[in-house]
Amino acid sequence: MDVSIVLILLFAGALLSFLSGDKWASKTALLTSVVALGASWLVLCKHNAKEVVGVSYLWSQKPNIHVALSGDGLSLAMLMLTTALLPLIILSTFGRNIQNAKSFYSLIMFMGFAMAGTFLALDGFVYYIFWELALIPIYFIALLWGSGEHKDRQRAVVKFFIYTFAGSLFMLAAFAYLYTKAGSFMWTDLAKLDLSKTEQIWIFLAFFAAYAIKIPLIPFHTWQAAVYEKAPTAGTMLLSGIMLKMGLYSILRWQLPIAPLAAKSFMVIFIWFGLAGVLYGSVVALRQKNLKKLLAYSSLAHVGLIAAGAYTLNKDGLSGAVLQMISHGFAIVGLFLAADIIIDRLQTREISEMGGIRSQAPKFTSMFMIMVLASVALPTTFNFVGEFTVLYSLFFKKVWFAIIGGLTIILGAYYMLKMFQNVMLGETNKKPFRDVSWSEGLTFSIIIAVTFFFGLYPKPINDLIAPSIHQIMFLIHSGPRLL
Amino acid sequence: MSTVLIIFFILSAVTLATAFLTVFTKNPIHSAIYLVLCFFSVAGHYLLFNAQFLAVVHVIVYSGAIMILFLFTVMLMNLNKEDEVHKPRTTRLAAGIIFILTCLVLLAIFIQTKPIVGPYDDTGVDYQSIKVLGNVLLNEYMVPFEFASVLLLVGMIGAVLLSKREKTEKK
Amino acid sequence: MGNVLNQIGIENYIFLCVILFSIGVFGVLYRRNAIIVFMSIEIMLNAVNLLFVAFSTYHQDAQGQVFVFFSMAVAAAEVAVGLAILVSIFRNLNSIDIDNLKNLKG
Amino acid sequence: MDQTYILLLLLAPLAGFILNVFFGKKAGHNGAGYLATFAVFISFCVTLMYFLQINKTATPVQVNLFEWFSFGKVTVNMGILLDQLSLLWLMFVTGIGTLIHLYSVSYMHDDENRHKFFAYLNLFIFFMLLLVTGDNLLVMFIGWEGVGLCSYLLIGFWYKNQDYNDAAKKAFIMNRIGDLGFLIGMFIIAYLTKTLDYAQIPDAIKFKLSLLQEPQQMKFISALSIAALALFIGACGKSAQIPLYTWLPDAMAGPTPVSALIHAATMVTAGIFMVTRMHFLFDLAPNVQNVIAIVGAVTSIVAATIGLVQNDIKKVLAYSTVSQLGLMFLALGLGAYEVAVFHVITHAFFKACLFLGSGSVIHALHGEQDMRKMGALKKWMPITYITFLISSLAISGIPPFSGFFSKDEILMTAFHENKVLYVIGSVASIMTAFYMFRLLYLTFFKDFRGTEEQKHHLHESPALITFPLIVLAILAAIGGLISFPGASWLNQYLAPVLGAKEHGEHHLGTTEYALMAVAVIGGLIGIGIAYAKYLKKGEVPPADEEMTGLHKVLYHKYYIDEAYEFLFVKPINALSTFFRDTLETALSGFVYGFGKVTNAIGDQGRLLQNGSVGRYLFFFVMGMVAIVSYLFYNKIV
Repeated sequence: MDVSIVLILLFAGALLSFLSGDKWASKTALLTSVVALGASWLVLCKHNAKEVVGVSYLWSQKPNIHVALSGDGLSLAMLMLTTALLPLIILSTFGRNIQNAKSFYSLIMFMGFAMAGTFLALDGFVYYIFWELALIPIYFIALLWGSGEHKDRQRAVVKFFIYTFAGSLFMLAAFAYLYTKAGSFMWTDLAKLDLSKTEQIWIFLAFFAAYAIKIPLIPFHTWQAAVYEKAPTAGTMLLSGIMLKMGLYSILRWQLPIAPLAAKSFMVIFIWFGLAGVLYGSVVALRQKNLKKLLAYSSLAHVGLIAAGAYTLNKDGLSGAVLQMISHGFAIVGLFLAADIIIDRLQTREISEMGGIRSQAPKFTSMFMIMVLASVALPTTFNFVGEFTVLYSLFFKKVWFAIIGGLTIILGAYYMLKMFQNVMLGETNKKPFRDVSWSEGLTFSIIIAVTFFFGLYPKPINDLIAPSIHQIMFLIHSGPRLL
Repeated sequence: MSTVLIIFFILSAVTLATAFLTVFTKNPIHSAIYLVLCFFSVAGHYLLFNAQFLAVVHVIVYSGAIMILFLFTVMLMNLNKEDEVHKPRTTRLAAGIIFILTCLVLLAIFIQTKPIVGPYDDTGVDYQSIKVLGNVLLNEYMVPFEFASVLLLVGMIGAVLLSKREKTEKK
Repeated sequence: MGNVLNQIGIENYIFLCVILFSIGVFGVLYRRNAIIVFMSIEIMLNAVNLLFVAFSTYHQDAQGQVFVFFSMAVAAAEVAVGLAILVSIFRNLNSIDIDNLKNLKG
Repeated sequence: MDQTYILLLLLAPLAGFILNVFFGKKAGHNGAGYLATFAVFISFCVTLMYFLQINKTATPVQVNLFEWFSFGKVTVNMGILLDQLSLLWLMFVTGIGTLIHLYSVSYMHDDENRHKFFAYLNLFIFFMLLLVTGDNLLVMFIGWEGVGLCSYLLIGFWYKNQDYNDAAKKAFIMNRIGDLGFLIGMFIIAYLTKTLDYAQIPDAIKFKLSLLQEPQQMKFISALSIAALALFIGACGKSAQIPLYTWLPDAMAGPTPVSALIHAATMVTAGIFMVTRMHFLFDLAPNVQNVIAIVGAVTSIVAATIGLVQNDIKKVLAYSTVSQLGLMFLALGLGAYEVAVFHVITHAFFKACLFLGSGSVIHALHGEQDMRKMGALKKWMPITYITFLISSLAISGIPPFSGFFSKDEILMTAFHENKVLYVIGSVASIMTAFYMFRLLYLTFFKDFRGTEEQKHHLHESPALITFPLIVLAILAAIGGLISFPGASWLNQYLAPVLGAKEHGEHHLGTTEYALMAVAVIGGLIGIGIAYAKYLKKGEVPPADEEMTGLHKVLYHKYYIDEAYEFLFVKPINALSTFFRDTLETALSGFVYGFGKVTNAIGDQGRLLQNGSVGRYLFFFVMGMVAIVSYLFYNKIV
């Protein structure tokens, strides 16, 4: 039993959901995703019992490609994030009227498969395939099940597709170059390469093009708000909860170990990229009129901080970035679920048309409030642990970084509370508002439980990722490039 | 100046002149006739090389088959008139320039590469009699030879299909 | 009979063929009548064939001539198909002026 | 064993919170309230037990619950420390907390969301306990942010009113500005000392200093000073000091028990607690201490002047709180931590009593808070009146009430350290006496100025409300005894935490007695002016639009809110609008630009593809020539 079983299960889930027909697709998808979660949990247990769970098969001799799946803590943590969020995302769609459900759920499962593959792949070629594969389902999900005028939607989604795809091509070029150098796509070989500084800079920039667009960092974020708004909420959750973590994860896994010299010499610039995102996202979020767009910009601010943490190249920055990735994944899914519930009930996305929900839906209000608090990183929430560690790593580099990054706790509180006030509080809304259904409540409860559990006891995750972080740190900082 | 050289020059002059006239003559029928002459002079060149079989085949295929086809077509279309409009002056000028350019480039390459030529072998071995050619064609070039026949078959079918009037379009 | 090239020289053939080829090129560019363009193409083909034969003699090798046979076969097929196309074009447009053929406009 | 008790101490309010959230609605009319009160009372009992124990043994109790997380070289434990300082705080947090819970049962009895109210109150108590008992800065930070959250929830308790929600949001954000300072301070300390435990930081600092040479020592200390300053910014946010004080008066939007508990007695003193906790750090940074003293003094005088003219009964008390907090910071800045702590305690008594009294008044008047519409309430509400009078005397510094002792100690310390600060503090005290009695006279004396309808319903509040008032009034009256000049129990009690005092206790000499006399006279002068103005002449403050000159400026709080709005909120919103409308479009346009350029190239390229076979042939030949020339380029030239 190794990690490949999870991938197989996810892929089988996609097939089964498609085959089971519109009526049963959602249940099949939920069931298979839960089974996949269970499988990844088992794999994780095996890993913790010091068994090797990674695999490597030779795919092709020439070119030299392996189907290599990593079984280290970092990948498993991201795998767990993916497989844990998938059932939640599927659960959140229950009770919604979805056309052509079998394709919808099948695409969601397929997306999960591709994203899990991205997190697991250790061979650059396979990694790239998964990376691009993840783009296809979300393209259709956003295009076919999205909202708004078809033309606007198409414009936004096609832009997103081409934009991210164009960025990825740079990465492909980088991999091609690396292959000519190393004669292999394996991560272990690529990280061992002794590249000159100029080469590293170009490779770093090529990777950066792909990741900065995917994450997104400003000023490469222009696809984000529009797609988040147009896509169906399940798609937005997939995008914000997992897919953008692909970029962040890849920074840790691929970009930094392969081009450490470049990372070191331009560290400050890239930290500024992240911090600029923090400020920019927060400031823009302040006056957003559209609820989903506001959350999109808040996400922009948070991932900016994560990226800044990753680029500090110290242990806290890297592990804080991972913690923050996971916590942000849960929190943002919760927030988008809340947004979806409101939009579903009130049939509007404009914040100005909302308000006065609290007196109608007390349970929903409490859950939404907790998600907001998690998003502003209140201590005892998981997000706090991540944000604190990242900010400390920034502080370690320069006090100003921490202060500017720390502005997120002020601005974040400002825009989130402002949003909460305008959306939830005030005189009772004239439209009736149904409180959370059992599936929504369950989704919220799970997210809240995870948020508080790891907020108080992040040790399991820390222990899980510590060896990987250590390895990456070693690759970045050790002088002679040896593994 | 040997006889052969003289013959070569005469043949060359004829070849080039008729080729030029083919291009320049306004009346397509005349062009076709000049082209036939051109082909005959090329056949003369082949004879000069003592490649009689090739020369014969050349005459049969080109002057016989191809040119007859051309003439038929011309007549079929009733182009027996000097009614072709010239291309614009600039285009013709450009065509001239490109003609010269092509000549110059190709010749320049040849001259500048300074090929080491000769001494010309005269092994005395028979290499171009029908017998030898037959051997080579049907041994070494067996497969291409068969393909050539397929090609011709396809060409034939294609020509028939293309020139057939479509019946469905009337409906 | 000795090698005829001893008396003529391969260079002269190269010059001849280059010029002949260029005349073909010129014809293709110069004329609007598709049939004449076709004829120019034949001229070019012949120029190449001639050079093949010349080098065949130069090397005292039959392979060059074999190639000429093949190219003749190709030329024959090409002319057959090409002229058939021209005929059908003529049927449709009542003209074979290549400047009138603008259906490829993007 | 300790672990069990401490868990009981901490988790009782948390359990109260959870039970009230889930079952509060079903727990009968007052069930939620009594449950919450009981939960806090359990904590109080545990506290009392430990308090008695430490009085005997003088050894602090430390319990490590579990490892939380680690960063850098620091591992943070969920550790609980019960020493003299935290137990003292716990005593009045849980004690006053219990009383105020009890009070709230009656005060909130007809609010439809009272179970939520009690849940939030319990949550607040929980976080406050965590703040006080944590054995390291990060656990304190949990409580620190948690009480901020509860403050937010309770200020905006009547969430249907967006003004209240604005006030709640403002409080939270102002606090968060301070929290950033707190974070930075923690980072610096963690970076320099590799620990965040209070117990280990002083040793780590000492150890580091012993390793360093003279110039590096200075550097190290200046870095620590920055940490101290950053922490102080955090304290400013939480304890409403200039420039972050403006949220506290607005926070009066919450229900009155909340104002009493959170915005007067407990949460706002967290800043003082933190500075006292980290006293060793501040002792190393005299510059920062000066800053604290100056900020405290300025805050006390500014808030007092604003308090002079406010007409909202709770606003007056709020500014009075800010002013008193300023005095406490003045003491902290002068290094007199135990004096500040003393004032915190007495202040908690009398200010809670005052707020609850005002709540009683507001309750009787059905929500009326404007003093211009009160008056003569003495007649109907004798118990409220008497307790209010006692507390007012206490806050005005009239002996033998508690405020006299604590305030006098602060002023005495200031006199010894810095005469200017002394004068400022004294003036602020005189003003305090004035506005408190202005409040008292306007509310309880002369004629009733409200409507007949209100007059008809006037009544003394029920026992659940008056009982806490009486208890607090007694405490306000006698609380000063815990640090009687010359024989201070408090100073001895705190000595293990705060260390031996180098300036020692004030030796009671002539100067000291003179100072006391001055302070008392000052208080009496303030009361006298108020008496002359509002009781003798019977003045009533003018309506809002009739105010002129300085009065208007003061009434509008020096236009500080407007200035902040203009300086920070407006620009940042303008920037946001600019980003949203202009920069986003521009960036988006830039990206679309790539598409547009490609399209344009395609459009131009399409023209090349004009369909003319002749043209194609030209290009074809030219291409061929070009390729051949390129291939043989070096041969040709």
